[in-house]
Amino acid sequence: MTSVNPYLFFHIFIVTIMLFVMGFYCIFFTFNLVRALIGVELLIKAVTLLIITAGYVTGHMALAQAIVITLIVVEVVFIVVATGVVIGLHGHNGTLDTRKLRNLKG
Amino acid sequence: MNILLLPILIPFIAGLLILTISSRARFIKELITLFATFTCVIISFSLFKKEAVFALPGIGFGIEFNLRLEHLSSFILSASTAISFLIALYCVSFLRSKPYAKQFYSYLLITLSFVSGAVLSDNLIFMLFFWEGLLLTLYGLIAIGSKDAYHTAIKAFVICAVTDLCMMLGIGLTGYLAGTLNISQISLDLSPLATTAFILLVIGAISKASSMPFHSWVPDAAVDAPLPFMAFLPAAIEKLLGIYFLSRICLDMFNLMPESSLSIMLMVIGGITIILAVMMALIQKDYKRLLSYHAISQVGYMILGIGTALPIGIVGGIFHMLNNAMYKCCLFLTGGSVEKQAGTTDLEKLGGLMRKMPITFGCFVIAAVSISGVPPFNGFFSKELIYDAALERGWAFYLVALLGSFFTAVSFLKLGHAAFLGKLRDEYRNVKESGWLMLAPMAVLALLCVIFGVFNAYPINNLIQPILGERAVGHSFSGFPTNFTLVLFTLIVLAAAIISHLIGVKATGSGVRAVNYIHYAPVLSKIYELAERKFFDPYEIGLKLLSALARILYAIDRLIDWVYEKLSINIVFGLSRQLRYWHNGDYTLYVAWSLGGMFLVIIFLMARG
Amino acid sequence: MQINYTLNLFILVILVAAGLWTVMTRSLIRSAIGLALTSVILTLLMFRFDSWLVTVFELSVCAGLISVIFISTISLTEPLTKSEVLKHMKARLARFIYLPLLILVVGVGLSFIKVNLNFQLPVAEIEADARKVLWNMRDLDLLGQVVIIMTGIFGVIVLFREMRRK
Amino acid sequence: MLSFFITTPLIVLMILNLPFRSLMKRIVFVVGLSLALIQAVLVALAIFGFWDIYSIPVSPMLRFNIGVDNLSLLLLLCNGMVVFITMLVSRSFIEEGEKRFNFTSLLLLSFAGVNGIALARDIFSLYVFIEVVSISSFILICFNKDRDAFEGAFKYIILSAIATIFMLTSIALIFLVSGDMSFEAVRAALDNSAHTSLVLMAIGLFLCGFFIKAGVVPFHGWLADAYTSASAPVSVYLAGVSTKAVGVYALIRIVVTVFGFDTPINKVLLFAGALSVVVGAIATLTQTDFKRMLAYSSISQIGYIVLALGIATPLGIAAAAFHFFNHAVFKSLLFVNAATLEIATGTREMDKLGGLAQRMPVTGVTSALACLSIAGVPPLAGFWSKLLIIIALWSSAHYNYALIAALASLLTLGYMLLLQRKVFFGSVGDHLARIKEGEWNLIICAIILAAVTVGVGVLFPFNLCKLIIR
Repeated sequence: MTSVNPYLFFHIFIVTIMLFVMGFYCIFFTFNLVRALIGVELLIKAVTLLIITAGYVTGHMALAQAIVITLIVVEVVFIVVATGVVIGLHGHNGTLDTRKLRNLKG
Repeated sequence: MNILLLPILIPFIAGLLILTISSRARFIKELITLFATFTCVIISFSLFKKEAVFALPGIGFGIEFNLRLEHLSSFILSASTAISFLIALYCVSFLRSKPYAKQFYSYLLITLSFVSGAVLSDNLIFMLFFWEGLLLTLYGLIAIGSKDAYHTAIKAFVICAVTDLCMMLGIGLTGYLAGTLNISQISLDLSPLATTAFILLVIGAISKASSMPFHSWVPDAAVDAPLPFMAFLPAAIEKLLGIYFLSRICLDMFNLMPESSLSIMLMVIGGITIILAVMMALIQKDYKRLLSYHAISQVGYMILGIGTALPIGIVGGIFHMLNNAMYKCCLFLTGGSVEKQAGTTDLEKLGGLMRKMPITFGCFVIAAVSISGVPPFNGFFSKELIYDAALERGWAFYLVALLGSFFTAVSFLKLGHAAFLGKLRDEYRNVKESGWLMLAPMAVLALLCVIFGVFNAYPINNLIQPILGERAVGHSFSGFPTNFTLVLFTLIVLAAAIISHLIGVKATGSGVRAVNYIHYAPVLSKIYELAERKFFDPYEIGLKLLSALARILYAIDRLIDWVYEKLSINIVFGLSRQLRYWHNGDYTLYVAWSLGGMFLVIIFLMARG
Repeated sequence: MQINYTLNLFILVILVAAGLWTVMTRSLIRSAIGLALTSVILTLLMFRFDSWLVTVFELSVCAGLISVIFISTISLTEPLTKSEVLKHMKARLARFIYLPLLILVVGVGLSFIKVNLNFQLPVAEIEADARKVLWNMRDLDLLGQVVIIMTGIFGVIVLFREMRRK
Repeated sequence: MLSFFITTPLIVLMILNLPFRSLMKRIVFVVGLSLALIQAVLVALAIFGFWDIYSIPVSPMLRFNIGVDNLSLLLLLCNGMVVFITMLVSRSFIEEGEKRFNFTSLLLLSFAGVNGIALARDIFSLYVFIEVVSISSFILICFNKDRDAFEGAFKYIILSAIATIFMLTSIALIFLVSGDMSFEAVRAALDNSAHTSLVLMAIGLFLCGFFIKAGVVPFHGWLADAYTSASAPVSVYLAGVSTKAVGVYALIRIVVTVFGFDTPINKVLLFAGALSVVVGAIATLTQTDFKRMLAYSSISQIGYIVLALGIATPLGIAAAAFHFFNHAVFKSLLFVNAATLEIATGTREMDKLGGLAQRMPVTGVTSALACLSIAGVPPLAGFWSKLLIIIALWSSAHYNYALIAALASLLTLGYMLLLQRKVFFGSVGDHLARIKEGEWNLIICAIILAAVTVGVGVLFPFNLCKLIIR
């Protein structure tokens, strides 16, 4: 705990970027609204990991934890509202297909 | 309350007041308009030839609300208020049954307010503020004319907005170069950058005076807009303002040298405007449209005069501006009189109105001989001054000016013949002379034409010469021209115009069509020779050539229109449709844009960091 | 030290694997469960970084509550039947087959880059209690949390309750 | 005193959620309205120096890490004004009872959130309040539950989530460098760190997050859809203050207070701003939907603000802040007019409208004022801010951008005249023969906002600009 291994941080950084790639790939290539939200969740996980690591590496773990707790609250409310919108869309379209979301354009 | 604020505030408040009054209460509006304009006349005459400065606290960055009255601005202010008053007087009768009277009065007053503001402002930004404000009233004044006037209004608006944009850039550049935005403190030598600023400012100024190539809305407005508007803005006020600013640019803000290429540029613009506009005027068959092309053509003389950068030319240009305001305004008012009484301005239909409307005819004759430059009317003296300066800078300019003068005379002979002489048609048997409210402004203007001609020493020595300050010391411009050769040429040209008119009338038996043949009278030696060498019948071929020329000019005119109206708009709308296509509603595409943008931003930052 | 480091690396690898499974699996329910699994593995990592307070939150809220929300959403929206899933499978596979490859390329490619890691780390301060930090220094965040939770409540009222009435 | 801006709406909301529901449902509209009005008036008085905003002491328990400057005051003023207008407009659109109670409560929460954004002095708190406003905007957009509203909201949610990710990543990277979140600490740390690539990445990510939230091209995909699909009062709110606060204000705040100006940052801002100005203005021209046209015009105007910010001189920042305020006023005014039109004619297709100025004089005149103000015609407010922007660009030697700004303002004039002509001028169609002016609340909104535009324009040289510059 006392000595920080810089390579660990580097590896975590790589893993974060890999998670980013996964999340964005998911948002791009899925045709399902719920899965798009899961992609967003993956992205948030990656960010959480990055913040915690940053706190750990710099020794400001208390602050990092405080931030992550707030972040989790925000995340939950965000997901609740987003799923509400998804369910509403399902009610109107009868499907979760993202390709049906092209009504507004131009 | 400073007295300098009054000419700005009184008409503005009166204009707003009129908008709030019900359109049924006609007399109140007329009373307010007359009262407000008359007060302005009194104020501006009482301020005449005085000097005053007034400053309100500014907002910093060199933008200060400074008003400054000195010789030139007091003189322009008096002229514009006086003309506004006369037009208002005329409108009382002319607009009596028109539905748009309320808006017209209101816009007229607001226009007057903005003009006073623009003339009095000493700070370029505030001048620009008033200048842009004029754009609005211009739009409004044209648009109220008729149902189709909308297109013309848009055209005028677009053309003026584009040139005002140039002026805005010019003002920015000038402020940057001079380090101040106060006109009275700016004095720049013509470095390359300053030249750019100069050209940009000149574009704004000559566009306000509706010189070529910024003129194309004026003839359209002549048909669509209410007639007093034509007499008010394009004929008088805009010339005053545009040439005022042009002389400010050339005399005060920049040190324009007679040898410089900019001077030649201005003279070329002036010459082209004279000749092209007057040629367009020749082929017109409508009273108002013909006058409107002359309104453009006359600007050419002023620009030519000021562009020579010689004291005599500048005096001539400014004097011509003043004279033009009188006779052109008067001419438009006679047109309005004819329109009101006869119900048409089509020259094919008119004729023989001289007996029915003698006073109108008299005013027309005085104004027409003034504009044609017949001695001893005012137009003659200012034109002689310009000829003198033009000849000094090059015979070509002189020739162009003289040619323009010839065509002017010919077209006015045609106009007068077609409208007032000849046979009276049956349907105009009952035409009567207009009421005194309409005649009085005409008569006053016609009288002024004579006075400024016969007693030209007073205006030249007292009004115009002081503007030049040191440059004019030791010169005398008043009195009958000393160079009799030039006068002789002028007289020859006028005589030739009359002869050619008579020939034309004889050939066709009609005043309107007379001019078709007169274009090719032998005085136009170059064209004449060309025609004679190549063809049998100089008249016929010359007719074709010149009408082709006129058609080409017309096409150029339309091309300029087309660039303004169609080309730019089509390009922009095509782009817009393309953008619509790309916003296809797929959110993953939007996500992709965002990610792409993010990568670009980060790569850019990292590369620069 | 070496063991700790290896353990951390191992956790990171399974974190990536869980994320990959979340994205790649063809059933929505499994995808939601995969997300919860990712959360749990993240919790492990947090635990190893001595962030106990967050661990509790992450386990209960992210791994628990959010999974419940997702699963109930999926069941509310009547997911595809098995035959339909099979029908879409091939097209899905064609779209997602490149992901592991991409991840591999990104991971390997990044690990070869020499990143300048000698940024100035602030001196590690004496560890304060996270709760104290939250209450004393981050009080504005707490206020924000209150606002956002109320927003969430109204969101649920607007989006869910009125829907049920309809 | 400052914390009252956030706590008062919360406390009011808690009281409203007590028992006596039927009573509360009746008074909620008036309470919300007066709360917003009080804030607008108080802040306006504070701006003009009638009282000091720090003068009322509060107990230490309520003394958060918040602060205020003129920029914050401007946002507080806009917030009070626009929320007031939105509530008035919502009277015609949201039926009384349960629905209006929920709507007003959400609006009050968002109101508190925007106040939080204005006062926050800490990047993470700023983020939290941005999320508050964004999430309540999502709910408000799909408040009426029609199909398009859900679609617009979903696009907004996804793009907003990506913005959130950008910001949080950036916060994490900054955290790595600074170890603290408050503006001063971050600024000091960034100055010391001498802009390593890590820091530059953090800055870029933060900028991109705000670009998405503000709708700067090419991050703007969601904006038109969300604005168009939301119900009329929500459009007023979104265009007037919500996206302005979460995107534009936060961008100005972060760049001015935290990142500081640096040549690469300025270049990014200038380029993105100019691109938005041009793309937004061009895209408006072929729109047929009234609100969609206004949405694209919003993109263009936001571009002006970003462009002015990128100049990085005090004059540029003042111009950005001034245009920010003006835009809040005239764009809400236009959306109020859109609401009036929608309720009167039942359509937003401009091709089906025409000649409405005769039938709806107040709407016609106020809309013309707003259009002219956007187009920068003197003496309306928009003229001054655009003039300042162009002067600032010119005086800092960004000649090409000054040219673009000037040309685009011509384009703005063009599309605004187009809108005005299609909707308000011309002859009235038969199907519109029985159209009447909107209800009193809509007319009041339009008149208030038009008065502000004209008033600011006429009084500008002597009052507002000095305050902004100060």
